[in-house]
Amino acid sequence: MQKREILDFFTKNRSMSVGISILLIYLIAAIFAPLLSPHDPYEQNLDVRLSGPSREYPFGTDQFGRCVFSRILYGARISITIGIAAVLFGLIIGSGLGIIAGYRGGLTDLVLMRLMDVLMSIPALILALAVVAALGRSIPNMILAIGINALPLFARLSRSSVLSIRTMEYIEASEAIGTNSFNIIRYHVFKNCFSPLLIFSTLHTASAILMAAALSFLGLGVPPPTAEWGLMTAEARVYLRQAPYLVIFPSMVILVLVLGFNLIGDRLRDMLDPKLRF
Amino acid sequence: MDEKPLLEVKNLSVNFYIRHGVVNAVTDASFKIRKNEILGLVGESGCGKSVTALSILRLLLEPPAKIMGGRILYKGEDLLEKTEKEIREIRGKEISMIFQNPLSSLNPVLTIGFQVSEPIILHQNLKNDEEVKRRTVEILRQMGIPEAEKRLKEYPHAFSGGMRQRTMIAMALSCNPSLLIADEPTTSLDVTIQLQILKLMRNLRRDVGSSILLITHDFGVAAQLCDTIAVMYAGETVEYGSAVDVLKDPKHPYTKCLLRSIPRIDVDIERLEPIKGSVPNAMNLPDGCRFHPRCPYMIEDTCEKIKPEARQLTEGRLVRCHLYGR
Amino acid sequence: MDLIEMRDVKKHFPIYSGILPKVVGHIKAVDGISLSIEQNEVLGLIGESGCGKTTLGKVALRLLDPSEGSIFFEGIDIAKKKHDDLLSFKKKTQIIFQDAHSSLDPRSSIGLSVEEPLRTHKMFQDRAKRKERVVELLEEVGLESEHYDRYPHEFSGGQKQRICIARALALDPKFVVADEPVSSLDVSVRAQILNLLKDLQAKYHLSILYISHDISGVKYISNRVAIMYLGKIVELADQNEIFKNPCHPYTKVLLSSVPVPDPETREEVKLLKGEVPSPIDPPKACRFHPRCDCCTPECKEREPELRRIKKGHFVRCLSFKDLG
Amino acid sequence: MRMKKYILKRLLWIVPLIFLVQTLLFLLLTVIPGDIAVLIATPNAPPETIEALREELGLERPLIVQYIDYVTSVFRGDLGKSFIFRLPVSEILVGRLINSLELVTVGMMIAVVAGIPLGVIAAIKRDSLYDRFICTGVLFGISVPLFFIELMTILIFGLYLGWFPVSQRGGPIWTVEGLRHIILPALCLASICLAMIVRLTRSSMLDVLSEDYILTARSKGLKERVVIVTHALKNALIPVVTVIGLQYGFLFGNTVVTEVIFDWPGIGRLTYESIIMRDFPLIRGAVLCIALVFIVINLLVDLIYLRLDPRIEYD
Repeated sequence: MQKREILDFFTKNRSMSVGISILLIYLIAAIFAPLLSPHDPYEQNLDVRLSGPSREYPFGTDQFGRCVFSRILYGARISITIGIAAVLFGLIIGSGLGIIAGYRGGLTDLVLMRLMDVLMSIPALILALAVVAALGRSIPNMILAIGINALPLFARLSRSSVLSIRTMEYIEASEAIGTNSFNIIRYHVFKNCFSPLLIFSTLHTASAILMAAALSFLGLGVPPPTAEWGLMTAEARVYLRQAPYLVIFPSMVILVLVLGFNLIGDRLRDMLDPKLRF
Repeated sequence: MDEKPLLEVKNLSVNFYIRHGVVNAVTDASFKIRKNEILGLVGESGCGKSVTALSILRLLLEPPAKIMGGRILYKGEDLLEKTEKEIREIRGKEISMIFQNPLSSLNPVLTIGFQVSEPIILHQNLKNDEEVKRRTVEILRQMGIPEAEKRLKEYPHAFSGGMRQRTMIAMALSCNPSLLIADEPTTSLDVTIQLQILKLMRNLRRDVGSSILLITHDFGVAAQLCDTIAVMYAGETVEYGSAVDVLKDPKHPYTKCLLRSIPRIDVDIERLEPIKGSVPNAMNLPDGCRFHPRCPYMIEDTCEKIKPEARQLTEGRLVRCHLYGR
Repeated sequence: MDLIEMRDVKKHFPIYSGILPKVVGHIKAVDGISLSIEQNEVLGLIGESGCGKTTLGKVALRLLDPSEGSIFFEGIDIAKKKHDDLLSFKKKTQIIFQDAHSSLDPRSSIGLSVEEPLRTHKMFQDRAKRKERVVELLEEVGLESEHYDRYPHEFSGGQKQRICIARALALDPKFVVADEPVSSLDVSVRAQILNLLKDLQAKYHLSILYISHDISGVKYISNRVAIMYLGKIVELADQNEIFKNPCHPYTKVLLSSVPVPDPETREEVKLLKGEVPSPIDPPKACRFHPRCDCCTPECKEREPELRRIKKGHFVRCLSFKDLG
Repeated sequence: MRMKKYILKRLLWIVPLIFLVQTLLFLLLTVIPGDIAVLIATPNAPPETIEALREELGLERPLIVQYIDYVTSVFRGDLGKSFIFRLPVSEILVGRLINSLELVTVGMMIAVVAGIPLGVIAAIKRDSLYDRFICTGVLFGISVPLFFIELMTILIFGLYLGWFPVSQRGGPIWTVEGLRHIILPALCLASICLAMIVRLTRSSMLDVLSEDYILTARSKGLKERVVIVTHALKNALIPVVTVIGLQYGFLFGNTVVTEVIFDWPGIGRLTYESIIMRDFPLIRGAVLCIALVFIVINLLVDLIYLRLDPRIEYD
């Protein structure tokens, strides 16, 4: 694409550019957290406990006198990692299973999809809680707990795309030529599954981040004193009346990041596949 | 011939404003239908014939559509100037419409009986449910639906294609309209069923005396049913005249070429003569005469620059072409 | 010589039902069809929707596996062969679909689509040579080399069908099934594609099974014509014979139902009574008897054979009396 | 006839489904955690205590025996005994489940009653100011963390304004106290699912409005209100109903957060507490119970779906 075209694209897609800008800001915050943060996120300074936003502490300090702004910057690393990793887990395994089920059909399809039904029959957050209860609190376990919920969704989506692609005549035309299944999947099915999967991945990253925040908020995500937004909110709950900003800042940060993913996902859907509905 | 027309469309023009630009769906459509007449509006897909039909009943969604100009006179009154309430009184009662795809035109979650009785309840002052039901069954039976009474409670998906189109026609005719607009009523049907539907429409004119505006892309269908034919190309009516005149002695190059390019069952043809190129994009229409890039009779320096006006050749015969200039 | 010969081919699709799915019936889409197509011949197959004509076309190319019967291609029965052994058969046969739009992968460039058969059959390993061949094919069907890198959505319906034809020709096939190739096109473009098919057929001596419900189109392009009703061939004859002298009652009604674009020949045509019966449970004996005006008691009892009434003219009807 | 068969088929699938869910829970909450006795005993407990605990819980038996015992006893209605409460799990669950159902159902009702009209309005007035406003609201609704809404609600309506109580259940819902207590948590819970319902109703309605049969309805001369309500809405609601079923599960998950924040004595909070206290039989029981409810709700939704869509193929 030419420079002009890129510029054109962004002026015409305002919500998309807002979303991308949000993501970029968060990425910068996550990558350069050590450079950008004014304080050590774990350094306690009991002299300045629960002090409101000031020049020294832009977002104030928490009950241990830690700099909320610095903690939020560091928190970006965790939330983004968990969100993206959980979706990648669901995307790779789930859509792999879905494509196999959709293309092979028959018994394979039946068994795989019934297993997905089992995962679907437990509400997402409850399943995540159960997984964390079994495995214990840690970042990889959270990724797994959230990723498992994404499995059946990706499997169903990719299966239904495969089924609709399979009925297309270009697949039949390809079979008429004598192309084998492997090449048909490689040349035709993958390419055409791509856009619904891309859209769904973006939108699902938003829910994954929300779920991670909820898990941490319940104290079943990452262990303290990790700087994680959900956990920070949970810890600030007790001081809701005294220091509402302790709740507002980390929550707003989650809200904006999730909003960013949703903006991009919505716009992608409108552009690539307006018939899709999630 | 000088009888006052039932419906007259004069220089109708409709645009669609969509994200990518402006679509000139109809730019200059003119024709008239007399009482008890069947007019065929013939043209290829995208020539604006359906949009014209929808504009008559003001069924276009505005936006994106916008009627840019022209008049649609029904019994001497301009339909375009009527209020929403007034036009609703005309819809279904005075003028009714049937559509191309009889499956998607029937509501899948409502019963046949409900859908057919709706216009009856709305437009006819019947005393009670019993009478409404009687009328519903009667009209369905007239349209050749066997065991109509039993089928009132069925849903459209249980009907075959031909039966669905009969139901649509029954719905359209339930209030004895003066004008029936039929938008490609047989396109999605098999030939044997097409024949049944065409016969139904012919009888309708004979028995009820309705006028019909038949929209089709098939010259065969038009020839078998219509008294008069208007040919449309790229949003304009290019030729208008009696069916015999237009089909036996076409004047406009588009009509001529189109007739030469269709295979026929009644004549042995060694080789078809296709029209070169393809139908122009309605967002980017050629200047001058819209047919000139595909026209074998193009006059240099004239056709690509000057837009031809519709000229009257003989009584009731109009052609929009520079070849028939003064 | 016959290039392809189908002998008593059947294709029944099972219908499942019940809690533990079991077969409760069959859709008898193709129910015992014998048909052969010679080299350099266009066989038109006419039938109304749901009569099984598309299924027959797909079975002939082994896109669907026949339930019964044999299909001889160049003398070899390919009906029971494993899919892996069909590669050389598939190389010599091709299909063109009705909807050119959905038969092109929207995310593959035109060049990539047309070259797919070459890649699959490992011809022209050299990239430049392969591209050369693709461009040659595009030009053959009336497109230009600059279209190579474009995507399907940039083309009109007629052009897309040309691309499909180019793809079908890539491997120099001997037998092509054309399933309603012009039905979804604009009227003014149909003639272009029909002529293109006709020219290419003559140039490459192709055998074509031309499937359509558009009877005039079939008349124009075919050498021989078969009429299909509910999974069976009811009449088969040379093109001029069948249109001049249709013998089966169904053929007669069908052919006279076609509206002629001549307002002066408006005849009152006989209407066909009733509806097409379900292919799950077709009428016993003659399948057409419930709708037939010439139905005799025998027609309800005995299943008619496809019998020869004169050279090259076959009819499946008991009440037809051969006068000639 | 075919409909009955379909319903029967759906009902019969529930049995293996529950069995598979049980298997999953057994793997997750018995096999993976390892030696539960060690996990629940106090950190420095002497080996004899752990051994006794193991004995008491039947953990020394081979896994397969435990598995069979677990699966069969569930089908007898026995969910085991809670470590902490020392009571049969099923006894603890019943009251809690009803409390949660009450909260979730009220939330869902609010979301449906408000969501469908909003979605319809947005669709009818597409691209208008209303539509923009509703769509922006939806975007925020699906992006906001539930605990944030709830904490803010507590802060504003509970702590600053003091209009409503912000913790505990106030008794049955038909009493004034009960209503006052449920209103805030139910509203919060509704808000996240409201966004989804509005969004889906809107898009589904837009699809339906572009269908040919709407044109047919208008061509009959029907009033626009009739076209929308009789002809469009019934079709547009079909996908919405499916999603309401799925959203029930979503709410049942999120009610954990709500119940923790509002101190609501429901099954969500119970699950949470049992996880914190490592009361494995109770966790298993609660999760299974929630799954069961969710399965039943989805079945009901499917049946409603059948009523709505006469085209349905029962396969």
